[in-house]
Amino acid sequence: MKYRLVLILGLVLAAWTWAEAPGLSPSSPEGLRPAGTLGETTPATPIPGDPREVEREVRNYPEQPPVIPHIIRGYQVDKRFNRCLDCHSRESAPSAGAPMVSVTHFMDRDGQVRAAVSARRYFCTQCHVPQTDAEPMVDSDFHSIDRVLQEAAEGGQP
Amino acid sequence: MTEHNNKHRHNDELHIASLIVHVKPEHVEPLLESMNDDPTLEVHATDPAGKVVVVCEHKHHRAILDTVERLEHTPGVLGCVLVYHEVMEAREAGQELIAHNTTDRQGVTA
Amino acid sequence: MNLTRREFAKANAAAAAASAAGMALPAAAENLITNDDLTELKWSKAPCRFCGTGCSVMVATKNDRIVATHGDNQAEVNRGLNCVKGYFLSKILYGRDRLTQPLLRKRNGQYDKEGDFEPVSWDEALDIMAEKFTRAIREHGPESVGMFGSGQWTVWEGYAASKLMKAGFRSNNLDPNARHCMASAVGGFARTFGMDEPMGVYDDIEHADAFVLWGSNMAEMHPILWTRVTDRRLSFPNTRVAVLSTYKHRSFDLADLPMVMTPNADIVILNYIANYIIQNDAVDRNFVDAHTHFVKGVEDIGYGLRPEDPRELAAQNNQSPNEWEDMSFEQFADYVRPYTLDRAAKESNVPKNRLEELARLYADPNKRVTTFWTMGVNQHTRGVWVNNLIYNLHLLTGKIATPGNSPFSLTGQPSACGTAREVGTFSHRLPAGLVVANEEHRAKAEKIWKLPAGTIPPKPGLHAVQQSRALKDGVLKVYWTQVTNNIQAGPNTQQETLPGWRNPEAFVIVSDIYPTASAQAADLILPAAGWVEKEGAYGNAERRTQFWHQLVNPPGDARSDLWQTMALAQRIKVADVWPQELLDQAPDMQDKTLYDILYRNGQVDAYPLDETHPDYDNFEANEFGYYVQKGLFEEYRQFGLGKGKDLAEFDRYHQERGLRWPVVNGQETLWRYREGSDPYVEAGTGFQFYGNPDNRARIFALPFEPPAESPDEQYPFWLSTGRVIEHWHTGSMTQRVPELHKAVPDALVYMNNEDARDQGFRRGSEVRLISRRGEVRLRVETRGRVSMPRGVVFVPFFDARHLINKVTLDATDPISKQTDFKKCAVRLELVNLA
Amino acid sequence: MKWLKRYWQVLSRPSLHFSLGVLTLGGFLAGIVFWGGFNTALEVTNTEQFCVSCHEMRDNVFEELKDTVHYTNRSGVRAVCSDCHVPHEWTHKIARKMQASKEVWGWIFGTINTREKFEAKRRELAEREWRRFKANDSLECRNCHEFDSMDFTLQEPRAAEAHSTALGGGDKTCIDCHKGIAHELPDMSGVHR
Repeated sequence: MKYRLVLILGLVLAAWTWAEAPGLSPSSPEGLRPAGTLGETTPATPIPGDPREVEREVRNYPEQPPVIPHIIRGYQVDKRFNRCLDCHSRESAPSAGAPMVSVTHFMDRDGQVRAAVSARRYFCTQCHVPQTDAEPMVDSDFHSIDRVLQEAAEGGQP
Repeated sequence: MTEHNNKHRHNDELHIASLIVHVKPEHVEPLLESMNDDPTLEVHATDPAGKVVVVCEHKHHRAILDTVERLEHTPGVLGCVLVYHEVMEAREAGQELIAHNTTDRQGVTA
Repeated sequence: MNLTRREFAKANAAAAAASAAGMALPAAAENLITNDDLTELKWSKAPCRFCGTGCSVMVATKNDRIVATHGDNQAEVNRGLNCVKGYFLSKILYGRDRLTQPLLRKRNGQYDKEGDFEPVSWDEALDIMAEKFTRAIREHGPESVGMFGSGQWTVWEGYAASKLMKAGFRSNNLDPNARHCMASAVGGFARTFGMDEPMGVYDDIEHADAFVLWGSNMAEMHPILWTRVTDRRLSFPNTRVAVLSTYKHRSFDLADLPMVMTPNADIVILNYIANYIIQNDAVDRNFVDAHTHFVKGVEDIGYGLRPEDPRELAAQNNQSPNEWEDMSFEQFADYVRPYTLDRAAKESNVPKNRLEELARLYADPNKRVTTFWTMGVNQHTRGVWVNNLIYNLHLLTGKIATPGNSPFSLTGQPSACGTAREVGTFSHRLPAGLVVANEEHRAKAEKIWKLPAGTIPPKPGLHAVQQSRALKDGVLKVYWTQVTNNIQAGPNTQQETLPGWRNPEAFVIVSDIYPTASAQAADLILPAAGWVEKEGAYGNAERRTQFWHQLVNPPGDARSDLWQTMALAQRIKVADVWPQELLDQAPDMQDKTLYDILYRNGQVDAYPLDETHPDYDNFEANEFGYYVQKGLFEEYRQFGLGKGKDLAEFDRYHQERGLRWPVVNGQETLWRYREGSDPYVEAGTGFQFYGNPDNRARIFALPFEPPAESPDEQYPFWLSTGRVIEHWHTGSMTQRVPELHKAVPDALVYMNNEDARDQGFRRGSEVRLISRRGEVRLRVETRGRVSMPRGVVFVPFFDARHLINKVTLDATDPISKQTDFKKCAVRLELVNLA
Repeated sequence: MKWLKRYWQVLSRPSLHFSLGVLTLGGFLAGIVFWGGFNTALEVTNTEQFCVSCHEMRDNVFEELKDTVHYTNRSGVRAVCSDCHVPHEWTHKIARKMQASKEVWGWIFGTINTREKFEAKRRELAEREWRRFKANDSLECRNCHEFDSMDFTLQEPRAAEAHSTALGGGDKTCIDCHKGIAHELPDMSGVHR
């Protein structure tokens, strides 16, 4: 751990001293890119891991699509086969012990409920994404409805 | 690792969904009466022109589709569409909303 | 306070259903809501903030905060669906590092290019801007100031900026970032049809028998349109999907005809298909004879590099790339004859049987074909040509402007069409398709704007890439960018853009909601209002104009771009920036400000405050004392009326889920150029391509030409850049949504696993990716969302920590001036194995 | 014809010059050489290089394998083609090799020499392998994945449940649930998984 810290410090120092043109890395507010590094070549952090076990995340509002709490490496979802529905379809969900796709997914473009998952919802990863163990770079000040209501109650205003 | 297993088992879930039932105007009344007897259904709004907003509560998601299918086969019903679907853990359902928020549920995604 | 979660959910459920059914919840039905003041959410419509698809979302607000969003069931475009980004729209404005006050680089209390940022008041910020702009114009002329805008500007923000630059400052150095995005599409439309934007609509999807994705990864970049294509393909099994790209991506998951081609081989394939259509007698002669004519474009047109570059010196026609001469059908047939199947297969590396099957899709008179394309075509040193050649296929077969037969150019930004193209915020354009170089067009604009003749300068201004070069060369002295992040998104950052912005002679202003890479490079940062923090309008890729109200207030001192533009105009006197000759024509303007003559001109200020919606705030209207947005829109609308670009009246758009122009007699237009569908087409003609004086579309003969830079021994790999579904453009919004960031936290270099093995890398290795212009360090990914062929690597550009555009080449299409972000040569060097 | 007769006599007559031991040993050694050669050749046809030496394998099934956990993973233990597609036990191996001669036939006549032809046959080819695994109780899976060595407590609950009941009870075999773990699946309509 100590060695790693020294190494990182060394890299940072090296990046600092090797910066070719200091004028291209002016001081600045912190952003997604660290302040004052625009002209530099910053190191790449390791590819974040896939956490094996993820809690089902709390959704901040009902229409927020649930994130995928498991690894989907190599899952085949193409016109031949849909690995996600292999467990999450209406027929398989009970035996697979997986949550069934939401009933909204059975509605076609005209709002009619169909027997099978609507073709427009076929590609799952257009809405549902797995989560790595990367930490957010910037905190979010989004407040869920519950919290906004709570704040309203505490503030004594509607 | 074994202690994690239980949390993956099917928890007691509560599914709340709302449906719009399109029905022939002359069948609105009989439909409402038939739904009166069903404790899983609540009628929230009725349009005499033939629209009824129903909220249902089930322990399992499959029951929602069953409800949709059953309603669609009720005489006079032209169609039944699902609008809203929310899942919660049954043990959470009775908790009061405001009090509940003093726990740090926000920490998970905020 | 005894509302339980169950009761709350039920109240939400009932409200959602009632609103979808268009019913009000009777009081009796609300008995569940024990405290309705607390649980009542205000739901309002707004178009999505991201791509050019133009989905509509419902936004729930409470206590001046956005608390939820979901797909709008009533919207024709998306019918209740969103993509993963769209579902998380509610979080994009809540990153903790929102900019909330102006920041100016200072040393010892004074502005200093090498100083550190200090908070300043709006007064101080606007004063120094006014001083810098007026001094630059006085000392170096109007061409020393410039502005870089955006296809994410609202319609009125782009319109107000255009007026300020082109009429107020009298400089055409105004360009939108849409230059990087679909300038080649504009060029293609202009050359083939004489008029911008698609003839078709998204409804084509539900009518097509075959889809051809030509350099477009719709599955990730236009996900909701992809759901419609998927729906069509899976519901109607005879439908065919062909996907052509330089690497295998998610759209291939649906492909019946997958094709991975060698970079730059597209023109050979397109000319082969034209040849196939002719050789196999599949030309629709009636259509072609009546509605098209054949032309041959000039060749050897260069690469849009700096003039002293050897590649420019060697090019014959780089000064006049946009010219053509008439030719006959027979001459055209001879022209494409050398583009044989053998040649196409050899040069593209696509198997012959697939190329032939693709050609058959177009040639089969019984197949309705919709072709979609985006950046694979537009970001191309021959992008305009590829656009022209795609139209050729649809015109030769008459598969155009009828349902399901549609050459459809998609856009990447929410208002690339609405603001960049229709408002005309390009350096050569004016609103509604007018151009600055045309005297009559200038006169029309000056008349509508009530300004003296000669106000608008005739010379086209600096386009995006030229602006970066002019900053570096010290020609541009003051530069203002709004809603865009060109330090991250523009090409050749290390050699051109960054040195340009940091040039001590330049004063650079950035308006944004977050501290982007561009803000970090600026001298003055202005905090902006975003999305539903202001009233807005966007125009999507199918000509649909959509409005939204201001739903919440921006944080701190953040202000909309519209307010910023108009507030600056208030501080600048006409007499300080206009020459005396012009002022002499309008003596009454002598003592006025630019604000007075551009915005308080009796038109923009014609609509009183009480016309604003009582349920919604409107910061700008309140500040300036009249309904600014309505005034700007109604003035702008005059440009397109009767010209095939008619927009509806302002108020109507607040009621509708958008309308597709031309809106004539209150009716939107679906398919243009076809009798019975487009009111501008005269009875009895069948079709009229009325953008051209002869009502005919042009079929272009254009050759294959090599790219500006190709891999060689020193730099053996092609680099292509692009996007992933989870992040939008430079990631400034989506990287601040925790779920999206955690899904895809870093830009990686995607490469073929055998290439990686040969280089001594493996998945996860850290490598330096180096071109002749700069380098970045990245981790290697050999599997996952894309599958790279040998010799090609892909890097997305969303990640501010790894500015891939330090590596890219600033070669452009010489006609459209759009950068080729898809092709340059790089090498890879190992930093560490894991 | 006379010389032939003489040779035959020599060959049929018991040896005068070599002892029985030498003869036995010689025969044994020759057998080893022959047998070893045979087996070496057999082994060569078992290597990955051999399998992917034809483009049908390299461009289709091998390309798909590379992305999977059977090719790259944390510990670097990996399966080559023959680990899953050739039985380890001798008689089964020979039987499988004889079946494989049909693949050589297919190669010579180009049965799947384009992607389109391969895609058209994908379901048939996959079904043949599924049948084989089903018939031999997923023998090749079990060469590495020992049922007795599975620690159910380290498995996902769903997996533990299936392994402890259906697999343990012999109702199902590996391939019943684990189709498509190393290659893409064909159009699965109608396949019960």
